[in-house]
Amino acid sequence: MASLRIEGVQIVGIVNAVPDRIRTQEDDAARFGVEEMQRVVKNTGVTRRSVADYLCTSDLCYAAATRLLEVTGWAKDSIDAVILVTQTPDYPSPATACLLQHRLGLAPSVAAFDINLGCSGYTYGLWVVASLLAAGKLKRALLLAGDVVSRAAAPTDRAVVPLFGDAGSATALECRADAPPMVFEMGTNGSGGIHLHTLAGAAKHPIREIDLLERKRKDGVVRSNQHTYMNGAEVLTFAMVGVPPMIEALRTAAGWTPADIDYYVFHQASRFMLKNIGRILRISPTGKQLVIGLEGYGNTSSASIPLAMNDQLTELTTTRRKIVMAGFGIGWSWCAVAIEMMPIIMPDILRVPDVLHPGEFESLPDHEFVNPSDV
Amino acid sequence: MASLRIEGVQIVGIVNAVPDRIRTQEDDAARFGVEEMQRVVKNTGVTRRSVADYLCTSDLCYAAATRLLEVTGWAKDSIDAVILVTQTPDYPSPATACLLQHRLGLAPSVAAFDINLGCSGYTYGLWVVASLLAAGKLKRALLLAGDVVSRAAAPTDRAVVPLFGDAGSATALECRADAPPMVFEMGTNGSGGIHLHTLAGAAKHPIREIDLLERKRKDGVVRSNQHTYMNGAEVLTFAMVGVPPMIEALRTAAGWTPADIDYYVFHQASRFMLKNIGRILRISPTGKQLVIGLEGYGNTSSASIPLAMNDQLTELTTTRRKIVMAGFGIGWSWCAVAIEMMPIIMPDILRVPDVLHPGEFESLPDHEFVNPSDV
Amino acid sequence: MTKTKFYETIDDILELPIGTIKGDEALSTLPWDSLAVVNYIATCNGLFGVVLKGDRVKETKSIGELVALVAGHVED
Amino acid sequence: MTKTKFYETIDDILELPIGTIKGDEALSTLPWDSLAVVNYIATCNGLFGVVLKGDRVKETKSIGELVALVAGHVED
Repeated sequence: MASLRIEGVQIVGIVNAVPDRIRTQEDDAARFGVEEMQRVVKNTGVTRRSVADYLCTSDLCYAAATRLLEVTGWAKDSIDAVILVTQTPDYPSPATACLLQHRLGLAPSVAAFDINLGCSGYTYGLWVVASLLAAGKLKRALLLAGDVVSRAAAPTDRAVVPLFGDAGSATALECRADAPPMVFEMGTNGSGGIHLHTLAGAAKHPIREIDLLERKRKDGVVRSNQHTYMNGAEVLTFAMVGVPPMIEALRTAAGWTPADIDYYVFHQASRFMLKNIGRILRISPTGKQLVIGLEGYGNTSSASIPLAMNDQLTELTTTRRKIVMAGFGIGWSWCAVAIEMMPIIMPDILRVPDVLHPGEFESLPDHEFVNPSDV
Repeated sequence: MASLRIEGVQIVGIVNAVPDRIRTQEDDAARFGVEEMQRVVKNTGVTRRSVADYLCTSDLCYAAATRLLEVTGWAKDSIDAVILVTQTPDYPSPATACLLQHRLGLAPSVAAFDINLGCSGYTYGLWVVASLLAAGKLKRALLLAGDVVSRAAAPTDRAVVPLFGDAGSATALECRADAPPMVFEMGTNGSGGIHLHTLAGAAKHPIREIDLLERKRKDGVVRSNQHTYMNGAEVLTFAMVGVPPMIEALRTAAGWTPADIDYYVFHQASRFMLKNIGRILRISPTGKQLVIGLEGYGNTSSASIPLAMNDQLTELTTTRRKIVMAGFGIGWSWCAVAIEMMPIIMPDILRVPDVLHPGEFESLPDHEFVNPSDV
Repeated sequence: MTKTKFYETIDDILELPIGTIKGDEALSTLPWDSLAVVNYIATCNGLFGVVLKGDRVKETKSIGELVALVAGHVED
Repeated sequence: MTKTKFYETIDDILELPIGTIKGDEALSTLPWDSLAVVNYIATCNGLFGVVLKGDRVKETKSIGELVALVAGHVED
C-alpha cells in the first residue's frame, strides 16, 4: 500500500514503566573506558539508562497497564483486546500477552496476542490495534509495547550496551466516532534483516552448547549466539536514508504541511541519528519540534516513542497536538503515523523495583529431574 | 467483547505445503512399541505425519505463498500485507514475515509482522488480517500460518511426537464490497499457559547449559528445557469444556442454526478431541459436517484448519459453503469464525522436499570466531 | 434429562453399544480411564452447564456415584 | 542547489561553523569519519533523491570528489 487512514479510534492514555536500576555513563566507563564513553555519549546522547537485571517485558508492561487502568478508570471487563509488541517475550511460547491477560485480571473474553517487532513496533502496534477496534467496532483495547533489550545484549558489546535501556509501555485506545483520523505509512525490507538479529534460539538454529560460548567474533565483539547482533553502520544507513522519504510521504498523505506539525516523535535510536534525520527533513535544530527524550533512558526499542512523549511532552495531557510518530529498525521494518492527538491521560513515568518475579513455569513439578543428581 | 463482525473481506484462495518426509505409525512403533502406537493411533487418529528434519516454517510458507501467487494470478506489487502466524519462527528476531517479504520478492511497501500463536493462530490470523484490510481499505493480504512443531518436540515424548506434523499455509484475502460478513468469537485464559509451553529460550529463562540436558522429568518424559512441554490431559479438558460453548455463542452471533452449517473445521487436535467435541455439540457422527483431516498429517498447529479443508473439502473450489472454523490451544487462546465462503482457489497440497535451506545469518562473517580453535 | 437418556450418553462416552449401561455398574468393570474422566466432565458441562472438578470425578467408583454428581439435572 | 549552499550542508554534516568548507579541502583535514559517510549518503538521498554507494563515498579524498558524486545536482 502507499498509505492508509483509520477513522474513529482515539488514544486516551499512555503509561510508561522503567526499572529503577540506573546505569550511568560513569558505570559504563568502568567497563569501556572514560574516553570511549565520552565519544559514545557524544553520538548517542545517552548519559544514563534504566536497565533490568531481573524484570521482564511482562513485568514492566504489567506495571504500566495496571496504572493505566487506574488513571483511565477503565473497568477490567470493558477491555476487548490486549496486544503486546515485543522482541523480548518472557517465553518462546505461549504468547506473553496471554499470560498478562491472567495477571492483569482481564476477562476471558479478551483477545490477546504478541507481535514480534522491535523499533518499528509501537507504530505498527497502533496500526494493528486501531484496525481491530475500527473494523470490529470494539470498545477498548490496551496496546502494550516493551522490551528488555539490555538483557539480550552481550555485556561487553560497546555498540549495544551503552545505548540500550529497558522499558514497558501501555497505551489505552478507544473507539470514538469523533476521533481525528490516524494516517499510516509503513513497509518492510527483509534484505536488511541480517544486520540486526538474534541468531540462535528458534527453529532455524536451536541452541546447542557451542551457541552459548561467549567468544570474540570477526567484528570484534565478544558474544554468544544467543546475544543480539547489530551492525550499527547498516542500521544508521537504513534509518537515515529510509526515514526522511517515509515522513515526506506521510505528510503528503495526511495533507499536513511541515508547519502544521507540532512534534516529530521518532524511535529514539540515538541522538546522532535523530539530529541528522531532522536535518535532512529540515526540522529546525533550535526549535522543539524534534523530540529527543533518550538522554535518561537510552534506546528502549518498542517503548521508545511513548517513553519520549512521556519524558518530553507533558503538555499532551492538556493540549491538542498534531504529532508524527515513526518507528524504524529491525526487520528492516518501518511504520509512521500522523495523529492529531486529543489531550491524553499520561501520569509520571513509573520506576519499578528491579526484583525477580519467579516464572510460574519454572516451578512446575513436571519439569523436575527424576534423579536430582542428573545435573 | 462478546463477538464481532467484519464486513467486506473475502477469502480468495488457500495453499498448503507439507514436508515430503513421512513418518508412519510403523516408524513410530519402532521407538514407542507396536501396542503403544495402536493405543495412540486409536485416540489421535494419526497414522502418518509429514515432518521436517530440515525445513522451517519460512520454507513451508514460502512454498505455499509462491504457489498461491501463481494460482490467484495476483501481482506481487498488489499485496499490501503479509502476516505470519507461528509459534516456531526461524529466529528469535527479526520477524520471519520480514524475511519472507524479501524472499517472496514482495514490494517494500508491504506491511509485515509475526504473531506468536499456535493452535488458535489461523482463526486469530483471519481476524487480524480481515481487520487490517477492512479498516485500512487495503486491497490484498497474505495470511501465512505454519509451524514445525515436530522440531520442537523431545524425540521420545510419546504424548507429542506421534501426534504432531509440520505444515505451512498461505491464504489470500481481499477486500470485496459484496463479501459475506465474517463473525468472530474469541478469548484468552492465561492461567492455562502453564500446561503447554516452552520453558527456556527467551527473556525469563535464557538458555544455560543445564537447559540443554535431555533428562527424565517427573512427568516421565525425557526432554530438555528447549523442548515443548505439554500436559495432554489439561489440553483435552480445556478444549472439550471450552470449545462447545464458544461454538454455541458463535452460532447465535452469526444467526445460524445448527442446520445452516455445512462444515465445522476445528483445529485438528486429535480424533478423540474432535469426535467428543462434536458429540457434545450434537453434530451427527455419521454425517460429514465435522471435518476430520488429520489422519495423514497429524496435528499441524496453526496450519491445521486450512490443511484439513484442503484435505477433506475440495468442493470448496466450486461451491458456496457456510463454515465454522475454530482454533483453540496454547495460551489458553481460542478464536472461532463463521464464514460463508464463496468458491475459492485451492490447488492440491504441496509436498516440499525436506532439504536444508541454510540460513543466511549463519554465514555472516561477523559471527565467525576470531580464534577458530576457541570452540 | 431422563436417566435412560443419560445412561445412553455414558454409553457414548465409553464407546459402548447404546443400552449397555444399566446404572449399577462399578467403574472398574468398564473402560473408564483418564480420557473418559475428561469426557464426562466436558459432557456434563455441555449438557447442564455444570463445572465438575476433576478430582471429584476421579474419586468415583460407580455409575451411581457419577450420576449423583449431576443430581438435579438427571430425573430420578 | 548552489555550490555555496551545498558547502553549508557539508558544514552541517560535519558540525562545523557555517562557512568553514570552501571546496578545496582534503577530507583528511576534516572530521570525516564513518558517521559522516552515512550522513553524506543520507543527505544526498534526501536532497536530490540520489542513492550513493557507500564504497564510492568511502573512496573519496576531497570535498571536490564528494561534490563530483552529485554533479548535476549542484551548480558549478
